[in-house]
Amino acid sequence: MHEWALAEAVVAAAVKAAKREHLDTITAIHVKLGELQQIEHEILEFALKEILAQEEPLLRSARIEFQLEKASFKCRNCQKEWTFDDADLSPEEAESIHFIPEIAHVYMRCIACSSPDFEVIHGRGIWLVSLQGVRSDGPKT
Amino acid sequence: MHEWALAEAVVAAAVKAAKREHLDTITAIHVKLGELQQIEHEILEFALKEILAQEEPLLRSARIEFQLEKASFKCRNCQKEWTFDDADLSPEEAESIHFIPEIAHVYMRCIACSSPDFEVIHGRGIWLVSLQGVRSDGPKT
Amino acid sequence: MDPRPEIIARRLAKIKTIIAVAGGKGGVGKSTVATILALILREQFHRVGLLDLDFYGPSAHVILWIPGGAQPREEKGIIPPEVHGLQFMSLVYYSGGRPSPLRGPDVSNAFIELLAITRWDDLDFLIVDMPPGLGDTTLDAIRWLTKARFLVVSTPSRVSLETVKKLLALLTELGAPIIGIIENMRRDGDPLSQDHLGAFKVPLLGGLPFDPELERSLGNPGQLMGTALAQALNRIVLEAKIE
Amino acid sequence: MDPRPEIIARRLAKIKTIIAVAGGKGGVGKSTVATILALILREQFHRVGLLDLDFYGPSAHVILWIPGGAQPREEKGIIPPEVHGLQFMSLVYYSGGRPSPLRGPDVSNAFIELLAITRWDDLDFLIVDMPPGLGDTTLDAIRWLTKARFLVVSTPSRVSLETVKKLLALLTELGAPIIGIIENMRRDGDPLSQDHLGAFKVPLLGGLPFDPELERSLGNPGQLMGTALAQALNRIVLEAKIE
Ligand SMILES: Nc1ncnc2c1ncn2[C@@H]1O[C@H](COP(=O)(O)OP(=O)(O)O)[C@@H](O)[C@H]1O
Ligand SMILES: Nc1ncnc2c1ncn2[C@@H]1O[C@H](COP(=O)(O)OP(=O)(O)O)[C@@H](O)[C@H]1O
Ligand SMILES: [Mg+2]
Ligand SMILES: [Mg+2]
Ligand SMILES: [Mg+2]
Ligand SMILES: [Mg+2]
Ligand code: NI
Ligand code: NI
Ligand SMILES: [Zn+2]
Ligand SMILES: [Zn+2]
Repeated sequence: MHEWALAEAVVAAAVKAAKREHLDTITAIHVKLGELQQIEHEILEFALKEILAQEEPLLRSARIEFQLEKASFKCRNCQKEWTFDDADLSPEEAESIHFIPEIAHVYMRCIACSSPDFEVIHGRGIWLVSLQGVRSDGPKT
Repeated sequence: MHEWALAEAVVAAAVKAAKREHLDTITAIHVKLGELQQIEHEILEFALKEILAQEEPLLRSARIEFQLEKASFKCRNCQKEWTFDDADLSPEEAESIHFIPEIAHVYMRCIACSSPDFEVIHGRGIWLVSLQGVRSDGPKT
Repeated sequence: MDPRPEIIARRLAKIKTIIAVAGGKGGVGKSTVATILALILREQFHRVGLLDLDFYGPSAHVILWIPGGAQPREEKGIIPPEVHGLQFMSLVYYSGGRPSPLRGPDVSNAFIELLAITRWDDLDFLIVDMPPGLGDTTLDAIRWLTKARFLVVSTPSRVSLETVKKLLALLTELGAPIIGIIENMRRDGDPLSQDHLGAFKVPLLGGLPFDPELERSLGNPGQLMGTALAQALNRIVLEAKIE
Repeated sequence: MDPRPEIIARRLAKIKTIIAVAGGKGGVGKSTVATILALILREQFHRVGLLDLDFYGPSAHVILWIPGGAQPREEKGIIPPEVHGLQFMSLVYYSGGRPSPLRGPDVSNAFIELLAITRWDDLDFLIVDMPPGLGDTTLDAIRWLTKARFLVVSTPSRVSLETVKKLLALLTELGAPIIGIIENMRRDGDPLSQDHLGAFKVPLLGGLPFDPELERSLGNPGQLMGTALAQALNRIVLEAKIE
């Protein structure tokens, strides 16, 4: 249920971006969810679509699209790349990463050389990809 | 004259890359020089072309191309972007940055909000862009 | 666009005062001062939170001691548990005391994530225990904890003062509010920091004695509050009107 | 491709032994031990270099004192000046004592640049003064200073041991060679680290007393070498066969 906090962040960011672009209405937002964080998609979607967007005038009629991004990792030590499927995490470890994705460096290791010095190339966490809306003087993306 | 050390690094990197690609000869290398570091182009070129490349069999007949990359900066605090021309550095400050480009964060500030928390987006220092060569079983880039 | 920073200000909106205990230098007593300061303010019936931002060397949980099983509650975010009367947040809940080898962008990401999802009570004070250095956490604190005022800790040693001066120069240049400087681990005959730090026009709030009893009291807040160190800090809190 | 890392190994090739003085925690005495260790080895007629990698809180130059105008010489790279018999390299030559607010990638870049362009003499020892933390510098040292052996400094305080344990866990896991642990700032009645650190199977090399004379001797290598601290470190060097 901490997904609610992330949903609030998405709404705040969308509103901020809309104001910067002088949008009167947001018609659609596009949110990317990184696999590493294992966000509970239904909870986030419910919080965002059913509750928070309804409470925010700018977002009330917005279409909200989600996209899951697979997580991938690259070792700085040996350049090996791997995916989240290769990671072997206990439920407790995965839960800690769910809250703070950087905790991956505590529990995950490069599958080739066991280094913790890797980069999360894709699929870390939540990201506001884009936003569509209309403003008085015409449509704007 | 510390450019010599960077020239040696370029040779070492080129040789390593060539070996990884099983090249028998390197025919050309392409080196990018970031404006921030104010590398003395003639010294670097002399060290590299006239001395070091001549001493290294793999590189002896290589064409060495240089490209100057303008430096640009982006403030994390206010998002302002600016270029090296906007920077106002004393000769001593510029010389320190010449040795260690990150010293820019000691002497340079965002031209809009005065923050030292900026990113060097382009033109930091030296970079080996590409390398061409031939190997026994044919040409290879 | 990263949505997380946009919610940080709102997460901190109902906190009256944020105090970042910093020093630039390690081992000067930032964690000790931050933790005991939090306990002192709590004793004065304030509602107090304590946030440990030293991800490499978290210490507040060692100084306080955390009962087994204390863990943030998940409820529209995460709600830090109450530990010895303080709402206490630290990465140790998730790292379990194992090493966290994080590069700069990871530190920055963890900082932003933690602030974006942590739901503090309506606090009178949030005390932030800062790591050493002038790196990602310090720059992020200046950037995102816009309400924070810095309480700077030094020892009288020239080695420490040299680094504290750098922190003061940076904070002053950036216009970050500085409550003042506390001189920790003072001993008889120690040189006064005035000569070194006078130029900064920052209040020298006073000294805390080197206290050989401190080590024995670690992990026992009641005992900590009885140390000479806590008593001296209490006087500083009253005189500097930190409360 | 970044050409700089490719030359680092060659820059260090003629150095017989690299000792990285680390601790994870700040203020435990890493810089003090690193600097005095360098002076001790120098007194034994070794050729010794000292490299300060604490970019936020460089201290070795304060402990040693550097004559005005000492500056690296530019000659096919940069050649660190000789200071009190040590070939001494530090970012302070370029930052001039001003704050260096660097984020992680900047720290890593400065580290790599420094190692790529510094031309050391044919040294018997290079002593590396490490910053606190398990961040960019520590990870880069493990990655690029492949010859380095770690000398770990702790104090007997539980707060310090907690963090030192994290560093030991990381180094052990990664197979980085560890010379041993030095317990600094020991006082009578201090708890022994054995209980906390025994599990790591790393030699406990011995203790250094808390030395109230140290502060007065800062900046004066001759006097530093006469302190009880230097004498105790000298014994450890001889017994542990560090030389
Ligand atoms: N006034 C004091 N007297 C005695 N020991 C102290 C005092 N202040 C701090 N210490 C001890 O010094 C060490 C460093 O303190 P700590 O709070 O961890 O510093 P920092 O957070 O700045 O790294 C710890 O072992 C702590 O117990
Ligand atoms: N054995 C000792 N006795 C007394 N003071 C010490 C001792 N070792 C270090 N110090 C002092 O403790 C402080 C921290 O030491 P320093 O070497 O700067 O630690 P670090 O490099 O680990 O941050 C300095 O003021 C130093 O003078
Ligand atoms: Mg596992
Ligand atoms: Mg200038
Ligand atoms: Mg601390
Ligand atoms: Mg140090
Ligand atoms: Ni959750
Ligand atoms: Ni030069
Ligand atoms: Zn690897
Ligand atoms: Zn700016």
